[in-house]
Amino acid sequence: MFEFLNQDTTIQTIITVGSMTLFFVGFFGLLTQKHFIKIFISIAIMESSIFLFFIGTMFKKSLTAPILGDGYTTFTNMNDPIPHAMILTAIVIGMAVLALGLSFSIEYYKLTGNAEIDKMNELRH
Amino acid sequence: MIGFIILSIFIAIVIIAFSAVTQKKLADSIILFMGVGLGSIVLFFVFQAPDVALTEAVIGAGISSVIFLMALKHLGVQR
Amino acid sequence: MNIKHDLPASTASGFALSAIFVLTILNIILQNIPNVTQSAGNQLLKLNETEGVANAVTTVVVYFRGFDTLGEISVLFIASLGIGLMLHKNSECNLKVQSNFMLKTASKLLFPIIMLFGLYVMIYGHLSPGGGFQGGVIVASGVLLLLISDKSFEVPHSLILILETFAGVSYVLIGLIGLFTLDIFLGNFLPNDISQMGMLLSGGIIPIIYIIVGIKVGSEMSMIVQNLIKRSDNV
Amino acid sequence: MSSILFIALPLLFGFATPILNKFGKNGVVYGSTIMQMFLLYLAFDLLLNTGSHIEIISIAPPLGISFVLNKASLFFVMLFTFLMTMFSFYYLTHRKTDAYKSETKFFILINMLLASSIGLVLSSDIFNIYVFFEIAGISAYILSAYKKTPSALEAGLKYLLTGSIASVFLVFAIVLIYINIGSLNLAVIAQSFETLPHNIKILISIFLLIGFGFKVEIFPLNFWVVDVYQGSSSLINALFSGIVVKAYLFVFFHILYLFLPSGEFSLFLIYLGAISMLVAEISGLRQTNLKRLFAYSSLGQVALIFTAFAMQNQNAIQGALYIVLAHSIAKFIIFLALTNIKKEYKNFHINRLKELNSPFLRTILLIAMLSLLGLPLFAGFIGKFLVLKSLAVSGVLGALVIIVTASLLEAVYYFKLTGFMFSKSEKKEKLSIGISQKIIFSLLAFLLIFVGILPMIISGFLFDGAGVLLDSTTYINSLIGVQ
Repeated sequence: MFEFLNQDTTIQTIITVGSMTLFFVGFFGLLTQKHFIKIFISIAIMESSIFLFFIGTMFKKSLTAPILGDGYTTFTNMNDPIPHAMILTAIVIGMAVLALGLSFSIEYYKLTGNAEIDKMNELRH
Repeated sequence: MIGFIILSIFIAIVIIAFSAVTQKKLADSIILFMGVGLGSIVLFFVFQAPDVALTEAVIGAGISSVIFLMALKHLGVQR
Repeated sequence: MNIKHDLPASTASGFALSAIFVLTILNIILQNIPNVTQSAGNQLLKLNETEGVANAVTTVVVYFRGFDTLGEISVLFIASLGIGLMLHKNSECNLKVQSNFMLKTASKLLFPIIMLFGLYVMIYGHLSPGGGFQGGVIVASGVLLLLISDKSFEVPHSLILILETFAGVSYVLIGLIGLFTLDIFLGNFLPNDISQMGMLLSGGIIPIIYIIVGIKVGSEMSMIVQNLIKRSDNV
Repeated sequence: MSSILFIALPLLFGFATPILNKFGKNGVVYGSTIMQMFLLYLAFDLLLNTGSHIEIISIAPPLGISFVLNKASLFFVMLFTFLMTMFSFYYLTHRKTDAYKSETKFFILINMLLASSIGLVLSSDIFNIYVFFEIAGISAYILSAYKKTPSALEAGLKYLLTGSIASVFLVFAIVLIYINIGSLNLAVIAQSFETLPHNIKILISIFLLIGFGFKVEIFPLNFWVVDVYQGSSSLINALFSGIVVKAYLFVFFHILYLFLPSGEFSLFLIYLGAISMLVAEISGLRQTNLKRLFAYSSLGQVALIFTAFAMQNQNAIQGALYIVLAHSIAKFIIFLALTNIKKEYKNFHINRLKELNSPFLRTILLIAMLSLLGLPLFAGFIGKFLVLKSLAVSGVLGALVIIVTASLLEAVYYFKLTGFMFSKSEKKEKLSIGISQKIIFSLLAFLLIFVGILPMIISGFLFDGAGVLLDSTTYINSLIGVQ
């Protein structure tokens, strides 16, 4: 089914366009949304779009996952492991920053009753 | 087949992400954001990255939605 | 329905601005689809055969790029510290929903199984997909289940303190031992025979470090989850 | 001696705080201070054996992570360890009257900040730089929100939001680099960066500029800085202005010199820095809050350093390193003195300087301000002189005019401040300063005057450092040659 989509260049284009559209959605949310939770969701969407773009671009469908087993005995014809390692690190860091940001906004909301980014006006006076 | 899978999941998560961002109710957008995480898990599996998929499953769709929901509880369900 | 009423001006301009920005990026990337044949990752895959670890991603995460992982657990450590500093603590879980009998019993039954699964993922990280991060977070999700079902449950703070200190200190110490024995920080100073590849005890320091990472991640994530759930409503 | 200790020891002390606390209530405070002094000793020890030193982590450089210690990075390492030691000494005297709650956590954050700033300077792997970028960022966010007042939390949130946007763009740049070049090592990237398609090159440069631009506080992206300075306590501001920004500045220009040795964006960056300086000084003119005022002054000085670095010229970079030294020390003095003033007078309005009744503090503040202004016989002078000279020599007269105008504006408000300090209005009761704090302040002020009078003592070292920083070929060869 849909064999014409299986060429390497077509897959590449789909991944690039798709992940950049996702990036656009996150960026759009970042520019237009006000609530802290929405902002953090937008940032998380932007991050995961970059992760998808990276893993997708480095992926070649003729190669396997970089793990031995199921009959694979040598480290040949495997996908590049460095992107996987980088994204592993980046996902955990992103989650840590997200949790920290949400805890800041929880405390801020409890103290000021404000959860919107354009109403932050404790400073500047 | 693989191209079709990638294309359809991408279309799905873009739509889900867009509605997550523009949704009026915060609870809805958090649940929809979990949907984005779910879609990315499948994509990471298709891209031959099981380690990343497992990480995204436990962190992206698991713990971070718990964190979002707890934050929602404290920030108040408004708007 | 008039669409102009639904779309405020800022939304429309934000849409246009981000669309232009992303379309430019997309255009540039699509015009220059890269074709790298010789990447560092492929060379590392060749090198991986000398380390005797079946999961190449684990070798890269824990050994070849081990310093990133050290930095990453530092990030988790200070993030957890910051969250603990920020949120007021309550002794009781403040979820309004009462947990019923089913949830209580099921979570008591499931908790050991989740723990076991987490430990399995942690210990077999160098042989199969998974490892310290994933295993640690799975353990933390088991703790989360207990926290939700049993309102008086609390993760013993002293235990967490011991675990995270032990994990963090021993990671740096393993690195320093490598520095003093092999003159390379985080050098693999334990025997890593290729013939042992695929066995549980293989790969020298790699599985040990990944278990340490798992302990660290598990304790930090448990603290993050507990702090978020037990935050008191009154300031 | 191994350069990895500069990062491993603070990390170890950060992780091991529960063990340190077993040695007594103040175990972590004294332990960290002793560790920082040891690092300072190590840095001065390394000064004796010249030449660059490469520290391998796990495997050899082109594939693995490595740390490069040369004269340029050694200068920053020495500066950071020195300032951090001074900070800890100051805190030891400060805590008797106004201790931070849960000092253990405070010192963990301080140690992490030190480790990550040094890591940013030393690392030669771009993803490793991203990880240190995040550690430094997160510890700075928590430090700025530490007091948990509404304004501190707002500062922390603003810092965190801008920081996460910056890190998204930095990750994007790193991803594009790896996709197109297939390596994360700075040397390998630098070798093949020229051969990339032109558009991709520009895209990567813009993403790096956005990612680091938030952190190096450059004009369109620095809207958050002043709020963060105002919201967080002035003790922390000393760290932000003295250490964190300097680390980001170094790593940004280090990457720039490696990737674009021919200086394609040089003119653009020079004007960007000059305009940032002008905007910062104009906004600084009408401030009545001392913290905001010094934050704007900090923005201006950082923009001046940015301009000087952007010239890609050895003399200008030497000047930039002089300004880095002078500005860090002067801002340390000012923000630590503000901590004392706050303790006594409870707020930061500009009129508090009129009522300041402490001849010692007034003198020290005067020295710091005159050095920031760049008057002769103070450390700020020689750097500013070198920068203006090389701007004139290289013929960028537009930027020269902008910078001179901005410096005059800066002079206006600094002379206003000095006028306030020495005006004959009624003084409050005497502000007493402990003898140990006096020693710290005098040491810092002495350094400013010493460097101002005898700049040639370090000029050779800084000139070599500037040369090493510019010389991308040697850097690349030294990294790729190691096996």
